[in-house]
Amino acid sequence: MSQKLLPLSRRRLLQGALAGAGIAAGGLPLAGAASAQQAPRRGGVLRVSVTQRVATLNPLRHINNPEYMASELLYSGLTMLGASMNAEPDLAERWEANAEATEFTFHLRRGVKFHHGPEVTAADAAATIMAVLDPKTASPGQKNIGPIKEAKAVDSHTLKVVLTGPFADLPVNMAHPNVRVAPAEILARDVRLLDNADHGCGPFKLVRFESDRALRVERYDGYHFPGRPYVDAVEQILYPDVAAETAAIINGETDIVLSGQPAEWDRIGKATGVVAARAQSGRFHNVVMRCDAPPFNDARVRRALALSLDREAIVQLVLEGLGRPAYDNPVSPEYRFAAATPPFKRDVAQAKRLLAQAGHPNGLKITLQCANRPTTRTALGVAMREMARPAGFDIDVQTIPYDTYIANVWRKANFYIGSFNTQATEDALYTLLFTSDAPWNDSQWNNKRFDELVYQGRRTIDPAKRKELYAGAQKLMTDELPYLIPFFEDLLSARRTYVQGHTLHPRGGVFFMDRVWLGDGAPKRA
Amino acid sequence: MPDWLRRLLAHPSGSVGCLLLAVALVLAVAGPSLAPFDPETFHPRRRFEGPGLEFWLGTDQFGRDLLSRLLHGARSTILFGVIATAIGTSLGAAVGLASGYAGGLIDEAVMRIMDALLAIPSLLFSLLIVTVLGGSTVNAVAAVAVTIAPGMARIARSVTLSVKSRDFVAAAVARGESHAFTMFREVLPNVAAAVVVEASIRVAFATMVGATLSYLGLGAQPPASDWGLLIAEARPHMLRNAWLVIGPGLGIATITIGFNLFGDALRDALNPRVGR
Amino acid sequence: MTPALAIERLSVGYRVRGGTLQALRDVSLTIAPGEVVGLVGESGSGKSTLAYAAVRYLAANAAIGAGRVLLAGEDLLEATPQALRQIRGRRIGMVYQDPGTALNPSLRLGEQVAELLRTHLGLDARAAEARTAELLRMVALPDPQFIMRRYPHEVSGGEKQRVLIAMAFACDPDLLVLDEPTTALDATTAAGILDLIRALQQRTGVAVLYITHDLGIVAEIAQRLAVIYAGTIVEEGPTEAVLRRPRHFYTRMLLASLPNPARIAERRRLVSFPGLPPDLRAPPAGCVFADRCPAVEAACRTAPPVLAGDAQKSACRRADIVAASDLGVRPVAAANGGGGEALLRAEGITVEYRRIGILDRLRGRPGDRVSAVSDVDLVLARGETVGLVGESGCGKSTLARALSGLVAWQGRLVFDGRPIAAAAAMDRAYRRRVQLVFQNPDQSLNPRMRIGTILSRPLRLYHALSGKALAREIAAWLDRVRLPESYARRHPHELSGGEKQRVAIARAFAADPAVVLCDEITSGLDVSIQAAILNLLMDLQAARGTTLLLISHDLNMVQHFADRIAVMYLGKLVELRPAYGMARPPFHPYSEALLAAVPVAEPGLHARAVRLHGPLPSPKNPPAGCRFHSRCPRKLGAVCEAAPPPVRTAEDDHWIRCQIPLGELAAVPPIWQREPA
Amino acid sequence: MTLSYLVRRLGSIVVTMLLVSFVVFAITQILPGNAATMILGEFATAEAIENLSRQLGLDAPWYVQYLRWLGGVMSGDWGMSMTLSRPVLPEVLAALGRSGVLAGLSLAVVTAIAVPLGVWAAVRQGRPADMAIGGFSYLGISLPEFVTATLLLVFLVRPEIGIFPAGGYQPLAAGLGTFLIHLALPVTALAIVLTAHIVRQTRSEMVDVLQAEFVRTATLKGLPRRTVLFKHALRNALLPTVTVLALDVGYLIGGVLVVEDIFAYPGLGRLLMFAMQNRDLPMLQAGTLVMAAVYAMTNLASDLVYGVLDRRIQHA
Repeated sequence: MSQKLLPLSRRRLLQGALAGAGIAAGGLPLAGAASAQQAPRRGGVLRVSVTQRVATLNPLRHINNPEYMASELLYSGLTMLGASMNAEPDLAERWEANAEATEFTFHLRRGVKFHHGPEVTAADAAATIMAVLDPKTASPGQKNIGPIKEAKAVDSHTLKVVLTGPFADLPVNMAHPNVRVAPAEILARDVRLLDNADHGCGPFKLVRFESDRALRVERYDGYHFPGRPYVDAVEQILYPDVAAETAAIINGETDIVLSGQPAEWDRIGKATGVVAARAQSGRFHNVVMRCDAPPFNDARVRRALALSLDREAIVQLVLEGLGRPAYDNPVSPEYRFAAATPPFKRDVAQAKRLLAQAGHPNGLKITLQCANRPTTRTALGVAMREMARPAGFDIDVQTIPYDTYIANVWRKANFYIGSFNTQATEDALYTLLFTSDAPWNDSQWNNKRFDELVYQGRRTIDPAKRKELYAGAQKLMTDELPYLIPFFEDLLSARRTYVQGHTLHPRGGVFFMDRVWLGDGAPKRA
Repeated sequence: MPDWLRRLLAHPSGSVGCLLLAVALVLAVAGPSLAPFDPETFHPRRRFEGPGLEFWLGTDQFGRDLLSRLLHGARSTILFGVIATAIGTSLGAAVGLASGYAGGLIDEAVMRIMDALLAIPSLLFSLLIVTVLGGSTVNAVAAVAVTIAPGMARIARSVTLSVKSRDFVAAAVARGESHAFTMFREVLPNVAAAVVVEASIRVAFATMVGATLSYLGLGAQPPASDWGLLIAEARPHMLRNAWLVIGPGLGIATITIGFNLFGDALRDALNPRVGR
Repeated sequence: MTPALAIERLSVGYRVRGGTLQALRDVSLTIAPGEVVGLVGESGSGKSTLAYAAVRYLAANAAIGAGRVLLAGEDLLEATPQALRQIRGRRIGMVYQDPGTALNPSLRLGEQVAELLRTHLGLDARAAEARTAELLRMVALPDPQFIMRRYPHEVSGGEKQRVLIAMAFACDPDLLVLDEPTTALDATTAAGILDLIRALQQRTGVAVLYITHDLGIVAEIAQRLAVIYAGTIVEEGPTEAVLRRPRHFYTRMLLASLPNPARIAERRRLVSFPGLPPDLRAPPAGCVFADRCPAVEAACRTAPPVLAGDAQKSACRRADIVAASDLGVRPVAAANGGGGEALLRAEGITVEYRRIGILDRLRGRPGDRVSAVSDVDLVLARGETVGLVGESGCGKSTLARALSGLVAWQGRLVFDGRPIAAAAAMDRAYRRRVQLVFQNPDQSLNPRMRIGTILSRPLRLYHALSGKALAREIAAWLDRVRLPESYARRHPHELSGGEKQRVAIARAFAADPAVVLCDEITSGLDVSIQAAILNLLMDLQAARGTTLLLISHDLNMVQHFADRIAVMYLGKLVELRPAYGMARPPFHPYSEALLAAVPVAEPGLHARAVRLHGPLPSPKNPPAGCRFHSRCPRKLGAVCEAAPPPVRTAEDDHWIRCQIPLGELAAVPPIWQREPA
Repeated sequence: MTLSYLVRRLGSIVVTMLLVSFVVFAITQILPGNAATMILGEFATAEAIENLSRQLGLDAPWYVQYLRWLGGVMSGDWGMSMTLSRPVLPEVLAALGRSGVLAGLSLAVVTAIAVPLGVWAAVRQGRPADMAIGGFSYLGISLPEFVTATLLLVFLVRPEIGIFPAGGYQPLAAGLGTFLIHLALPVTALAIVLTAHIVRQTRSEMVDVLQAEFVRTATLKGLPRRTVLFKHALRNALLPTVTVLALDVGYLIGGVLVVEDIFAYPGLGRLLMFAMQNRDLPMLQAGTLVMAAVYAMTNLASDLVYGVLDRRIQHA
């Protein structure tokens, strides 16, 4: 099920239209939602299982999917990310940019109220953006929401965002899960007040939050999209053990598995009463090779390694077939400006030759470090070790705890496996990981030409031209191979058959639980 | 054949225990050379096969031969428990013997420290240590050894105290023997039996803790084939090929049962009350 | 008349490694109603198996081969478990060897008696309690209500045994089985228990099977006597007849191996048995005693002798010559006598243990002070043997440990003219010259060392021997204690108890000591072995001129071997006297009681009853004044409680620490009186 | 005597807990990475980290940090969780309560099953029943919790059975049945090892006690078999088992770590695993300290119970 790229007009891109909002509110047919075309029904309690803990309710600090889901339930952003990765209106009814795309003006919906009463104003939105940018907040989104210089309220419902340079994607970035509008007054007092309480204006309001067990929210009747949400309450239940999570949905204790695991997916699909859903995404594992240190400073070594891997087989072995081979281009077809990447076959002989040319005629011994979470990293490592062996690579796979990985390996080691979600835009992806000044630039590829293409791309408003620029960037990456990207993972989830309107968003961290309703056969729960 | 060995073999659980340990020993020494396949070679088209003619115990998620992996993992799995226990026991016994023999304030201080270490439940203690040091086989061995030591120290000390009160020690003192002789020739051999018995039972426990650490991702790491790790890796796939869990599970159970039986029988064999 | 108990041709075996241990072979024994039958044997003779066969209570690995056990005509071996329950406790009462372990430690004593009454007599709780109190009063426990509420560990051994006796008599049984009921008790307590049993038996007329290793006790209580050896009864008959004219060599030798105050002429040497009892896994075809018998003939080894005779039955082919045999006893060794030059002089030796609890420390209190040995003066002369007697816990072992430097002491010690200030000053030279032999060789020989290594230590330490010379000397020492040279390679557990004690003695003498302190060295051994060990000790002493301190609770034994006797009570010496003429007053009242408590295997010889009140006080707070006053049968009154008693010297070598004037002490009737035969 | 004993034991526990606190503090101080880095996560700037370090007092020497922490612990301020942005103590106590329910129920189940089984095996010593129980207990003590828990999950949590939830915790307020059924599987997983252990313990004590002379006395008093077994033998055999049960609390705590994780049970074990995975030092310190305290207190309690029940000890 691949996403067709919608050609977007400049106007559509830069200005959110009321008409457009209407379409989005009705629910664009998103991946996996094809069957859900009956009239939505209200009522019922929806139970969603997750495997990671919601550590805080503060949306500015959210980092994993269960937390993003909590953000979505309790809060609203200026925009939301549509199924085709475009910005759709949320709190902002519409927006426009100046011609250079260095200043954006957002017009906020009127009459939207926080759960605790006060109306949502442009001042709140401005304060939220500034709080995300404030290093003291330590928001994961600090560097990801765009080159923002300043956000300020023009009047009670008009927000102006001034950028440090042209940036066409700002409306999309405003859908970032960390930019959920919180009351300015709370932010001014102490950001930490958001940690354990609900100060949002989202579709649901908080009933109970037990970080180690469950989160329960109930419908907020004042939600700004009339009619939604459909269910009375949503419970997010924590199952740290995947086997237990699977057992729970098969047993009918839960209705939705938020993110499934390849190993369990097969079993879930076979169970009666459960639908296993799957959607392609741009989520990938990247094998990081430091380009500024031997042996990977020699592009031939990187190429040799790339050639020695059988991508199709890796998808089978590591992902149980639930993914697509990628040929080292991080931009999956789901992105707006994705360019076609030519597949290539495993070529051990060529790999061996390249390795010899690079000065390793007797093979190359090297240690590959893999974090223990997610387990696919180690599996990929083991698979690489085995596949690259005939080409002369002797890869010693070292599995290390995730936290050690974060502390000692990530952005420090020579050769390791990273893992990233789909980003909202190419620009976000590139400037997060690959440009010389990217915060997480871990391969130190530092290609000036690439940086230039990306920088051009972000200030270019014309889609065709942009596409060209990004295609160039993608070509550069597959030519120079700063990373090996063996596959794109499919997003997996599962739901009981009576769950309607549930979709899998390619971005991964977007859930739209307010659009889910419970059909016939749903259990009655309090 | 020494008397205790004869009694050990005559003991029904002792003979079974010895048999199981003999099997374990063979596996530890010759395991890799008995393996029909390379334990790391993929057979991508033969994934998750059940027991069959070619792959006797079936294959795992990469199509690797489970039997070969088991045989290769035997040595490190068995050695883990044995080495961790050996280190922990020697450390603990040395501390306990010295402390019990010295007595007085030294003994009091040493035992308070041992109590404090004992007050942290052992798996938690191991986890803490491995969390600090980082997950690896070496660190896991160290962590388990450290948790075994205080218990062994307590046992060695209490046996030392009881031996110290026996008249042959008084005889040595009355004779004017040196401390070294009294401690190492008179006391130690009598402490050793109890320590060895306790240690042989602890091996089973250490093996289980090792497996648990591997299960939690803090012990041996892929692509190693320690049995605990095999289970951890197989867990997501156990519904497709239950042998992936059953095989190494039985392996661990065999070793731990073996050491448990052996230890219990050894205790009986070395205990004159039951032996005669 | 139907016998109260008739055991007919009973055989019992135990399945053990290496075959079946034939514990009882073809044993018959009857007890008439009202009769007291003594069953005498050494450990391993099968006497306990017989006792427990009488209540059909045998270990799981026991197999009853053949025979019947008839209780008033009813075969217990055929009884259903339920019938058996009706019999046990109700028709058969039992009293056990060790009252310390025979009572449930976690139940109150009253309940342990009362449950029996409720089970068998159907009494309700209140009636059972009342009856319990009555029974306890019957066994002369002065405050039944108090005792009933106690747990076993809270009362003394003698009191526990009285409770058990109360239980045995509770349902007015037909038969009483008494399994060594006094063995685990101190002599003075044992005498009281024996008095009690005798009195109750006479009052109730119950039939009694009295099992013991002690011929002296049997002589006092049993009308008839059966001697059991290696699973067979070798002699049986009226007590007096058997003791006066034994018709089996085993009985005869057993009697001869007992120290006997009446046979003081045989001082310093007892008859000892050669060899060991037969291996019952493969019992000999002929007479079981053949291997150790001084008069064995070829015929004895082929066919088993038959227990025959009229009133006095014997299983000896040569029963007629038994009484007349001299058993090959060697002439009496000359007594070295006291009065030699003083070798070890102890003055005012005191040993105190301090226990300071944390509460005491907090409150600044000194804590408990236990003086185990208090102000003891004792002189050991060169070459003499001094006996040190007293009940367990009186401090005699502590004194030995002080003299060998194992515990710290205060006081003054002069050894061979050299003063020694404290335990720390006891150097290797002193340690070599003063050696200690411990009570239990299982404890004193390192089980992980070979006998050769054990014997090598003193030789290496004191004589710097090594290599061949060392091996030669080890072999020589094994030979001196009459053990085979091959034993050097054995471990202690491969030796019998007597053999182990020989090794311990060899180790002590190998140091070439001037003084050997022997701490109860025979108390764990059978009489036949005890005799051999003591004989060995005397031989070594005679050969090397060693001074011996013979510590024992067995006054009978000590007076047989010692030159002088010191009597100790609660850490204090109360009397020191020559052993010779032990029967002659004056006595310290405590010595008198000790003497009177010793049962003597001499028919017609009766000791005057001198009994002590109550239990031994705790050494933690000994009675003020005379420490003995709380139990003294001759207490004068307040003066005994107030002042420490003076030392009264009777003769040169005889003093008594007592308030009573010597004249009064001397004016007592003789302890032993002979019944006209 | 008893009072002095109690004072001494309590004193030694205080010393032990001080040492434990030091050990725990020391261990957590060696963790790689700066605590401030851990709090702020991967996205923090160096400046922010430095700020927070100062704020947390991490620039002070270790003993000052230790004393500060210890002072906080004494006064009830156990610090803020680094991941949960909440005070640690209430979190730990709530989790402790739930773990207590789990562990307590497991102990109760174990005692109820294991003691009779052990008695039975001892009475039937050497017979098939004894062999079977012995075989089970060897298997039980030889299977790690994560294996048994996984097997339970896979075989018992199925729609066809439909009784057991896959995990989680329901408060008692949700109804006794719901409460208990959520505890069933974790309790079973924990109980298997312990049952095996206690069965062995009870059996061996019982075998010993059955050979004791006071049992012979009771039998020869003609008391009914039941009375002999339960009133006389078991009472004494249980004493050492009490101590072993207390030691087993240590095993139980270890088991709780794994079992709570697998069955999504929000107890102290899972809190600790979470703290470990996320390097949440205050949480880790608090959790470990609390577990050690629980363990130490159980041991004290068992010693006291032992002392009260077995009067021979006080005597000695």
